[in-house]
Order: sequence, then structure tokens, then C-alpha cells
Amino acid sequence: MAITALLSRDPPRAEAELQAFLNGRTGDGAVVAFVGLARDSAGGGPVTGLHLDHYAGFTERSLETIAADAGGRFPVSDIRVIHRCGDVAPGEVIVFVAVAAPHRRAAFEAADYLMDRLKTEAAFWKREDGPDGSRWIEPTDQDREDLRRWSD
Amino acid sequence: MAITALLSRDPPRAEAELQAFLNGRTGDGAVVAFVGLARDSAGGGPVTGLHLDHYAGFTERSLETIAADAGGRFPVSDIRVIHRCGDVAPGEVIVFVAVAAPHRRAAFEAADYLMDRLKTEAAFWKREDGPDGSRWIEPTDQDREDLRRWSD
Amino acid sequence: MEIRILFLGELGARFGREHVLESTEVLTVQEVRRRLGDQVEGSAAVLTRPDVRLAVDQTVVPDTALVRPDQEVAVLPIYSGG
Amino acid sequence: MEIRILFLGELGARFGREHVLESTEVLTVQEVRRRLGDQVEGSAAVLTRPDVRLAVDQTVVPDTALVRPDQEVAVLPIYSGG
Repeated sequence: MAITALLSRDPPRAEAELQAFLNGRTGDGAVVAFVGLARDSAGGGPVTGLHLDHYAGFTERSLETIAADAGGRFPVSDIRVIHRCGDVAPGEVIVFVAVAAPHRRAAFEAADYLMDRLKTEAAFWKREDGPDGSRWIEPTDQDREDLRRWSD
Repeated sequence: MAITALLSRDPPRAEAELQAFLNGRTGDGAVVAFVGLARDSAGGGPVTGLHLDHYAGFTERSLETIAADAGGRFPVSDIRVIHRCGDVAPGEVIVFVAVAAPHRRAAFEAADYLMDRLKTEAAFWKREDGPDGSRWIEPTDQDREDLRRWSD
Repeated sequence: MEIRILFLGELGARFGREHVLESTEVLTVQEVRRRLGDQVEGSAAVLTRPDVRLAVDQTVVPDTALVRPDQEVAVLPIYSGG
Repeated sequence: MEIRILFLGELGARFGREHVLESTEVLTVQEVRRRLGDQVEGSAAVLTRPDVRLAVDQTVVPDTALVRPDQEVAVLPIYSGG
């Protein structure tokens, strides 16, 4: 099993990542990819950009822990997580997650789990910028509820 | 909402499809892509290839119905389904599904639902070829069980 | 007049994909099953199975539906899914 | 000797990202919170909040943990997630 989790200042290139992840894969029947994009609005107001603050080293380890936990929890073959930090424009990729598995149920569940963990437990501090100023974000109630689905 | 469901004799080019699906997308936070690949083994034995028989016109409509049902059931923005027919070699893409939505839960659920329906109700007849001959396939018990998760 | 018959999937592989049923009358799907079973050697048993469905002009129909001589009938074993 | 301090996220934006706490002794995390609150204007209240956690050399630790003068302390508001 190959599990990689990377932090990137540049936007992950989802199509190239997917192609590399698929290449030569003959034992797995299922690949699920999740691409998280920066939206141009939130809570009814326009968003002109995001800033994802991180703590060098610490944030990378939070990504690695989440990816490793997914690999230990589901019967999957490979996991790849690439998460953006720094300034993000609307429409740009924030996160790319790919999971390969022999069967699709495990691939779907692992990707879903990865995103629920990443949206609450990845060590980022997110600022949304809009025409009326900036605000720092916390996980939504929905995010916390999603995460509780996986509690043992 | 744009819902497309296509039948293709050529392998869907997952990376190009994903790129086109992401391009210019600023209102959606989530894209889930599923790529189904032909495995090189099944039930313990090697598989040298698949043949997906279809009924021209009828099979396309079964794909369109499944995609439309997903669009009606989940709060998603766009759905794209490309399904292979004909001869498929191990490692080749059988099906590409992409779903975009403002929020990730709907994108995951719609993709999951699409695959459960496609694996049981898409009008294909699949033959697995191996060194000991060929056999025609029916949905597995797991496939039928997965589908029941969505019954109202 | 003839009804064009298509056998899909394994049935096409076993019995040949395309057949023609000569008919000048309107038949029920039930009658099409029986006549096909008589005409296509070895197919009678499989054609009585309820999980082998028939589509008339691309629409799956019950055994009581009618088939005109110029229509197309497809014999559909259970789908494998994609 | 000095303890290097990093304020992350909103706290970095409000109070400045990097600070230095002069110290020649081993302090508890609790003491680091208090001294920082005294030193960085306006930060005292937020530094007592239990959801503001401190990491010593990149590991989140309880308030009873010890900080040596050559270590790095990060002040972590609640994560937004990615």
C-alpha cells in the first residue's frame, strides 16, 4: 500500500494526479477522486479569495496521520492526498484526494472519511476574503456532524 | 444543471474528462469522480479481458435514466457519466462518473448512488474471459445489497 | 411480414444474435416467447424464464403486451450491470 | 535564552506571528500562557481559552507540560480544517 500526503503551495493539478494514480493499475476495480474547489461565495456573500495558514511540519504531519488512519481503517490499495496552503483564488483546487481499492465501497468510504477528517482535523487556519473584509473560519456544524459518523 | 450520460466504444479518458468537468467551476466546492477499471483477476482467477454487450439505444437510455434519477435525488450541479461498451482490457477504464455540487456530502452520495445503480441496472451483459474460458456475469450479492441502501 | 428478434448477452452467444420470426398477425409477447422457443433450437426453456424479459421496440413489456409484425423484439437476460 | 513563539491563524493576524519569550528556566505551558498574555498586548484573555492549544516542538501538550528555554511553542487556535 502506498499512502502519500503532501502539502503544496501550488494548486494540485487534479487531472495529472488522477492520470498518474490510474496509470498501470490492473488489480483495483475502483478509484475515487475528490477535488475540493474554492467557491466564489459562502453564507450568501461573495468570496474573493481564501488564505490557508499552516504550521510548517506540523500541518504536513496532520495530513499524514489522517491518510494513514484511512489506510488502516479501509481495505484500500493506495491513497494520495495533496492539500493546498497559502492563497487560493475562487475555482482553484484546494485539495485532491484519490483512493484506489479492489472494490468500490471501500474506495468511496475511505475518500469520504478522508474528507470528513481533513475538513475538521487538518491543521489549517482558513481566512475568507470578501468585499466587506476578511473572516477566519471554523468547521461548520455540518462538518462536525459528518465527522461523528466515523466515531467508533 | 447539466446531466450527460454517454456510451463509448473507446476507453473514457478520465484525466481529460476530469479537467473539462473542473474547468471554470467557481460555484461548487466539491467534485467527486469515480473511475471503474477492468481488473486482471476475479473470484481468484485471472481475467484476460471483458466484453460488455449492449443493446444500441436501449442501453444509452438506461444510462440516461440512472443519471437523471441521481440529479433529481441529490442537490448537485452537474453529472457526467461515460460508460464503455465492447471489449475491455485489464487496467482500462470501464466507467467514468463525475458529480459536482456546492457541498461534498451530496457529491459523494450522488456518485455512490450512480455507481450502485450502474452496477446493477445499466443495460449491459458482461462476459469475463480467462485462460479457462469465458463466463457471463450477473450482479453480485454485494451489488444487490448496495443498491438496496437507496430504496425509499 | 417479419418480427426482427435480437438475443442479447449470453443468449446471443448461445443461440445467435439475430433472428426473424415470420408473422402476419399481431402476437402477444407470450406467443412470441413460445414461437421463438419452437424455432430456435434449445431456447425454449430459457424463453419461459421470468427473469428473461422481452422489449418491444426498445421498451420492456409484460407477456400480455402485443407485438405487430413490423416491430423489433429484444430478448434480455438479466443485466450484469456495468 | 529564549523560547520562540508562533501564533497561528487569526491569532497571528491579530497579535503578530512571531514572538520571543525570554526565559532562563523551565516553565510549564500554563506559565508560558500567562507570561505571553502579559507580554503580548490584548492576548491574555484568548490565551486562557481551553480551545487555544499549545504545541511544544510541534507536539500538542497539556498545560502541565514543561517548556525548556530553547524550545519552540506554537499557539494554535481551533483548526478550520482544509
